[in-house]
Amino acid sequence: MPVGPFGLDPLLWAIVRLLIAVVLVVALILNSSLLLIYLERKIQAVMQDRIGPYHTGPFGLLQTFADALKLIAKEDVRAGHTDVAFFIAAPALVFTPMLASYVVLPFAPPLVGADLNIGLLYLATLGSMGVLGIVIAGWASNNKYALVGGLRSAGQLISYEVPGILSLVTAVLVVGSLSMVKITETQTGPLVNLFVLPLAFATYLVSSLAETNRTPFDLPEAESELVAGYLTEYSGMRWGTMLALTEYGNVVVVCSIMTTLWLGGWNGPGVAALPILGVVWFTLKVYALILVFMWVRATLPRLRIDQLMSFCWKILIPTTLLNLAVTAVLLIAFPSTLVPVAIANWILLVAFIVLLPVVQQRRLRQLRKTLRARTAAAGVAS
Amino acid sequence: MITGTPILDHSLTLLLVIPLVGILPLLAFIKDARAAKQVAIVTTFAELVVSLVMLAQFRVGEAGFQMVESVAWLPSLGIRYEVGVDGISVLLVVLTTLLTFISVLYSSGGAIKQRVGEFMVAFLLLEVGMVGVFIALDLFLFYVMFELMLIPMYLIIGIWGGTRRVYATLKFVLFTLAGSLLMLVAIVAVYLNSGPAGSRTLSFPDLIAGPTRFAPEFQVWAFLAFALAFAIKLPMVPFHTWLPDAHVEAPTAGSIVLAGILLKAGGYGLIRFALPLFPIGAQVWLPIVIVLSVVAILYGAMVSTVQKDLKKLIAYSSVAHMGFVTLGLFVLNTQGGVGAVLQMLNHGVVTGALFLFVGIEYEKTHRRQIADLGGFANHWPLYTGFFGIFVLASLGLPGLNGFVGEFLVLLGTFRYGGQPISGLLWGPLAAIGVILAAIYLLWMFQRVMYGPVREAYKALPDLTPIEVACAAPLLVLTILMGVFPQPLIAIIQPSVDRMLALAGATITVAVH
Amino acid sequence: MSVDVVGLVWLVPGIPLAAAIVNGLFGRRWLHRTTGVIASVALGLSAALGLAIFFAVLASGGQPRVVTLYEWIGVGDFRVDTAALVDPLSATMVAVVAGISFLIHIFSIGYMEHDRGIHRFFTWLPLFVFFMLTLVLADNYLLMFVGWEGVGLCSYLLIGFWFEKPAPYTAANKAFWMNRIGDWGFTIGTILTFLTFGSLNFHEVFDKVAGVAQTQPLTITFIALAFFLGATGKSAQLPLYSWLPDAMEGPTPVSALIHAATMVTAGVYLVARSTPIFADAGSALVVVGIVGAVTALFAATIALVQVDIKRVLAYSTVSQLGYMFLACGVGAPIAAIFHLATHAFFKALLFLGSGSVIHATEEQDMRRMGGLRRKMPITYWTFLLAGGALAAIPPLAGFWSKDEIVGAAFTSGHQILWSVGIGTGLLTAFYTTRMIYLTFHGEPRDHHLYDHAHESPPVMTVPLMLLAAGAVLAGLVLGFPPDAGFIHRFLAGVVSAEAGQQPEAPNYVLIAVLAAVAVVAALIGIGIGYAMYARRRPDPAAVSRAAGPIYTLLVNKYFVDELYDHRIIDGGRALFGAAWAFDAHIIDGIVDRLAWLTALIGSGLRRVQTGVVGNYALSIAAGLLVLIVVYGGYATGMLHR
Amino acid sequence: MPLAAFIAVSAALFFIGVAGVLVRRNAVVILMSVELMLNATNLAFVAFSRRLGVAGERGSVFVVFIFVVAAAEVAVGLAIILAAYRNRPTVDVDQLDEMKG
Amino acid sequence: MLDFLGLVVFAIFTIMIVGAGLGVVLANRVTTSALLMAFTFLNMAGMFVLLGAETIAAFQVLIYVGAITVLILYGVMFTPQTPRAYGLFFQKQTPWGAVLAALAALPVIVVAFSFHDAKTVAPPGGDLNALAIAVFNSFAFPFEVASVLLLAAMVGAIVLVKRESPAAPPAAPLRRSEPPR
Repeated sequence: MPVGPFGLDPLLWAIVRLLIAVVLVVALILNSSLLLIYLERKIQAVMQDRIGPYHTGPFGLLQTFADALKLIAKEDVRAGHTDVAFFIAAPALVFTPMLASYVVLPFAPPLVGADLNIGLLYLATLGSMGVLGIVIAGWASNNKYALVGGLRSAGQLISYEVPGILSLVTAVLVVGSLSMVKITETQTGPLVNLFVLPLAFATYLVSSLAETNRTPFDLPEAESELVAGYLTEYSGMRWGTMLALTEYGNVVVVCSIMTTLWLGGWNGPGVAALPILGVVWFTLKVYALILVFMWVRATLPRLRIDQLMSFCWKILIPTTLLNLAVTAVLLIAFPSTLVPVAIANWILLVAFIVLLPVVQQRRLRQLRKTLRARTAAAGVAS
Repeated sequence: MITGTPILDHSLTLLLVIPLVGILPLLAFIKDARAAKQVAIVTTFAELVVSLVMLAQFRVGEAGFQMVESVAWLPSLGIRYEVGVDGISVLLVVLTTLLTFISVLYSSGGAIKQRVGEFMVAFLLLEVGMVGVFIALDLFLFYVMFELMLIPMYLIIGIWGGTRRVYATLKFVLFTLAGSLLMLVAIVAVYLNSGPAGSRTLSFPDLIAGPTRFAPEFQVWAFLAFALAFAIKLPMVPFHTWLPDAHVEAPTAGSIVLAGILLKAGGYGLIRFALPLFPIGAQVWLPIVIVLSVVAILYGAMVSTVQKDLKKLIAYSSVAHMGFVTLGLFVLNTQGGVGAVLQMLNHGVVTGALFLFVGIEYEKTHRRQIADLGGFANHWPLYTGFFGIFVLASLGLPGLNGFVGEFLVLLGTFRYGGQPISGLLWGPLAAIGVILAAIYLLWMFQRVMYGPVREAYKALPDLTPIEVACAAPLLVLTILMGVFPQPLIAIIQPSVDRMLALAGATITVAVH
Repeated sequence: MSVDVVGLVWLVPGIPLAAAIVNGLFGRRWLHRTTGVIASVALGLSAALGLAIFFAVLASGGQPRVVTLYEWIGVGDFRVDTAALVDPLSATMVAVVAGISFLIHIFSIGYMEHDRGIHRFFTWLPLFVFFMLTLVLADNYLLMFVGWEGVGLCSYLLIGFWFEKPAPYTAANKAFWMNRIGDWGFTIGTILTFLTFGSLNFHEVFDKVAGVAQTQPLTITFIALAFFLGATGKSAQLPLYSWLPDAMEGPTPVSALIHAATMVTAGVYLVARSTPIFADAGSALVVVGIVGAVTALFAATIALVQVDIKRVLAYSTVSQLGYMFLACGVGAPIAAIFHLATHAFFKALLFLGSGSVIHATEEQDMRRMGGLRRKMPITYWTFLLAGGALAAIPPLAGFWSKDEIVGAAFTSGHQILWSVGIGTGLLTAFYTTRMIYLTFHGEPRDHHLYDHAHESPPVMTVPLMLLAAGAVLAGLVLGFPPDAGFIHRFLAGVVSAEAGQQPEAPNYVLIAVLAAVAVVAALIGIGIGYAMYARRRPDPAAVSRAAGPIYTLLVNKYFVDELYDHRIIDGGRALFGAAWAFDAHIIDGIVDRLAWLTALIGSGLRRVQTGVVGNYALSIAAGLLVLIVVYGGYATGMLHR
Repeated sequence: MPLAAFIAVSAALFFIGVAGVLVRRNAVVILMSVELMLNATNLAFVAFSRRLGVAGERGSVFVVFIFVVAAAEVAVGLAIILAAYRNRPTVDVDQLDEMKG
Repeated sequence: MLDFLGLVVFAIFTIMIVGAGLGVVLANRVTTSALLMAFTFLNMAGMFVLLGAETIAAFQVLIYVGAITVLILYGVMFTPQTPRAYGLFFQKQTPWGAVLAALAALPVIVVAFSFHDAKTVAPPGGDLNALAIAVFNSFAFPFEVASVLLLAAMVGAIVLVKRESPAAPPAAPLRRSEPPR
């Protein structure tokens, strides 16, 4: 049993560690979410040629804190006939998996919560637990829109989990281990995985956008006919945690997974000398990716639920399967070098980008033809 | 018989193949009745010719199996496709092909009107089954053919039968099936006991080659199973109730074949498989079977006297005749055995003919109850002549074929010095059967043939040429087998001696 | 003789068979009338050949010769050939049968002229002769049996010739069934002979009889009795006689041929042929004698009161056959054969005479006849001669043969049988005279009948005359010096009772005395008959009333027919009905019960399928529990014994 | 922790599942109870596989396959329940008894 | 110290599992029992971790909690579950069921407790590698069969639940001007 520092009794030391962890969580993780909200609104504004929040605090920095305080102070309103236990439990069920995934993220060589040798699998599992909360939220709020919204977003999350995990698997094939620390250690040189598996990176990017309910797929929040999806009945801090904290927390987790796998995690010049420097590189890479997320949010229109689902099942999953198959075959064919894998991946990426619109066009034409035929037939019949 | 190089090499397999080949065009012409009839007649005629050629090249006087063809069928189980004929089965095969040809000829003469194509297919399939039963030497093949016989018969009675056909055909199938399942169990038991794991076999020649391979108490039970299956098929008394129903409801052709051949499968099975394979079993069950056969002879005759339906009467008469067969087989001496086999052949020809004539009469008058019939002799002289001769043959008039078989069986029974009471009791009892036969047959003949002319039947025509063509061969056979039985006896006797010797009988050498 | 006549013996039965086949096949469409001629010609040839063979055998001194055609049945040690035995006995029988059949064929051409089924008649009659000749010529019992049953078949066919009316075919059936019962005895006899002697040929069997008699006397008696049962069936002796009177339903020539001359004598021929067996059979011989005597007396009594002319003759035949068996019984087979021959002639004549009367008057009932003497002189005179022979008037044939039988009965120590013989002779004489007076003498009782009665055409009267000659001369020719006549010497070798002993010198004085007694009895009989029917002094009606119960008994033929019809036939039908009921209800019942049982079980099981998923889960859980308990038990050793 | 404890827990959960299947009327709850039973077996498998040191995690492999089977079973089970529900407006197992014999 | 902690954690998990299990069975609202089932699965994952089988625990969560519970919740939502509507929510055969379950449970638990020879401490190192090797080498074929099974189940479920699209397309939405059909 490890003896605590300064000769503390192990039991006591365990409690102390627990406290430190709580402080860290509240301080860092929650604040980062608030920071991100602020950053999001700023970048959104800049892209839309406006200023964004600047009244509260220098450059509007305290705006999100103000919002947070407002939400906490709000009255705890609950609609009648809602399933009380579930209504309250839902936000917790959505929030805790996000929180639990931070333990595995490799910020810096010494700065890792717990180096699980199934780290990546752990993250994927927590990703899938969130769905439960959403469904229960939808169900408990005793509101038709909430229920349908909840079921739809659950469907979306589960569907996009499949291509996400498949692309992770492709990456793991190349990397060889599930433990986050080992993954980062294998990418010391400038040749990070991004250049080896660009297609996997792209598909994972798309599915993580969906996973975190970001713009092209942020169906629940702003759906015109679903009011606010499963969040309709929620207000106050419950709404806050459900939407703000969880969503942005997840964004950070997803981006850190992408950085660890594709961008080399904490590796950067000078880390070898001073390991603690890794945190800087890691956060820089994560925030780069977050900018991309926000950029996407500002530009892309929202997808309809059937377009979203058909895109996932009819295009994304086949591509990731193809990618996985090709990588696996090539890895076995040329066990020593990664070059052929890289070449194949690039070719596939180009093909994917070029062919995507062509395939969609043909599908649409097909759809219109059948619809026209059916209406004509119906016309004749009636 | 023509000796020397066989004219037709694989004649037995050919016998099985021809009907199957015949079925193919039938399937093509299934809708066109006339074509179906022609194909069926040609096929059955070809089958008859081949069987006659086979008979021609059969070396008389040899006891062993001839023209044996043996090919491994399921080598892993030691089951072989083994066919061969000996003195007993060669004549039965010819009888089968002849009766089938006659039945098909008669049915195509207008007896069967609806669904002729299917009928002919069923019949050809039936022929395969029947011929197969008589030439199979492998127990498994025998069982397959034994069952194959059942299905077409079920269809023939079930579809083209009379009013209560479903009941009758179901009863027929259930009875025979129960029996044959018992036999299947016995066959498996035989297979398992036929030797150490390596040399297990079901082929009959091997089984009877060496000393008996089966333990005494096994033989008792195996014999019971086999004998039960054949007893039901043969209808021995307690299991005979299916026969009258099956006959009454079966179409004419069906009745001819059912009485002519299917019953023989039972008798044949007894002498071919039950007796030689399980001698000790035979000894144990001998008294019961003899008592049952004598009961069958008397009981069959007694019951048929009071029958009201013509076909039922003849059905019960075949129960009595088959009683003679079992009696002859189980007295275990040459005269009895040869008499039994002869009786099987005679019964096949005579009862087949009787059913043919009842059928002819039924096609014309559509009535089978004896009370409704009468006075045919006045306006049907030819019919009366033929029918009269067959009735006389059936009641065992010396000079016709019935008598030879029955007399030899009686002789064998008298000679039997068995356990319960010596043959001197069973012989006279069985001979009484001959009297009863005369009573019920002549009484039927009198009520049907004699008496005043009936207006209803006055205008009906006598035998048509096709009917005469069907009846003529049977008539010639009946007289020939009565007056010149010796050629047949010469063929049958050596094989019967061999089988009975296996079954532990004492064979008296011919004293010249 | 240049041509080996005996070798052609198979032609004797062969020719009638050929005629039968020709008439059978072509009779209906083309031949019609000519079938009669074909049949008669064939019979003529056969008769001629028969006589030639008779004389050839006579010439060769009675040497038996076997002519074999082919081996009929040969199974293991059982060998039977189709072979003809030509020896004095069979030669005489052939001559008698062929001769009389020929005459009857000619007679029936005339008799059956107007009948529609004449071709059928002339198919079956020669067929009958074929079977009879085979029976007589057979060299072994089995071939004899073929003839035996064949003859029974033809009698069935011919009795039932007019099958429109019910009486003929019921009589035919009755005849065949009775014969069949007899044949049952014959079959058992044949098989027993084979089993004891190892062969069926006559000479082989008879050689071994002496040897076997010592070792197994009982079997010999059994065999003899079995054969005798067969004989009674065929020759209408006491227990199985009632079919013969009913057989009169058939056409008269048939009655004449089959039921007088030939078939009925087959039984006698059988007993005569197997005398060696009967001789050593001890008690069996006495049985034959007694049955013969009783039948003779019994039939004669019934004949007294019969009104139908053919019935009288039928009963007289039964009685005469009784005489023949009596002869065999007392150890005088030659006398039996002698009486058989003479009886064949005069009985055939009597029947044909009655036939020509019936042909003329279309009437069989004697009470409506009378005074036909003037209308039918030839028939009258021939009938009178035959009647005389029957009544055993000295010069005529009947006297010699019957007297010999009666004498033999007396000499062999059977005094009671002798007295019965004499009594029957008296009764025979009485009913013969009664018959003659009722039909031919006195005033015609039915004028219509009397007016159009006419003498039969020559084709019928010529055979009558020939037979009349036979009736007169046969007695003298064959057996004049009693016990030492032609026939005795001829048959001595083959048929002698004591094989090998020399017949001791005939004691002529005793014979003369016995003959005298017999003649006196006959004269008394005739006297009574003449008195009752010619003079009407004791009027027959009055006598019958006086006799009272005896008369009714006799008229109803001792109620034997009723006994047979009601007791046996109905009993049989009830028994068979019960058997059928047993079959239909008990055995079928069991099968149907079985089916009902399975249905019952089925419906019981059906209830288990409740449809509720829960119940199924419960049953699975129960199974699991059992599994756990069992496995647990064994795993932890608790359940081990 | 001794192996017996794990097995006891697994047995307890299994028989709770069995009780659930036998007792509850609602088809979905029955389905859940079946899931519980499957899970109980998983525990037992893993416990044996890990603690008895069977070569190559044989027990756990079975658990993987049980996951597959469980997933398939729930999918099809629910499909059947929904189809039954569409046919008759009840999910109560006692009332769904058209398949009576 | 650690095993004491382990014991505590094990006790917690056991109580959670058995309690939630009973809850699933006895809860009168189907949704509660669904949730409790999810909770049991989570605790079961915990048990697996205690046993050192992290991969299995991860799979357990991924499959049971992530997919199966959601599926069951879908099922719950589509079917009516107003407990008050049909009174007793136990089956007719409840007493038998309960008795049977108890009877069966007793011997098994007794036997379960008799296992006392196994190691008390989980072997070191995760089970990922051993498990992966086992599944993809010696059990490759069953793995393929399992995949076919899943495919079949998926297709089967879809076919069972798929409603035939109505022959005629759904009636066009009412325009304001049209009267209600």
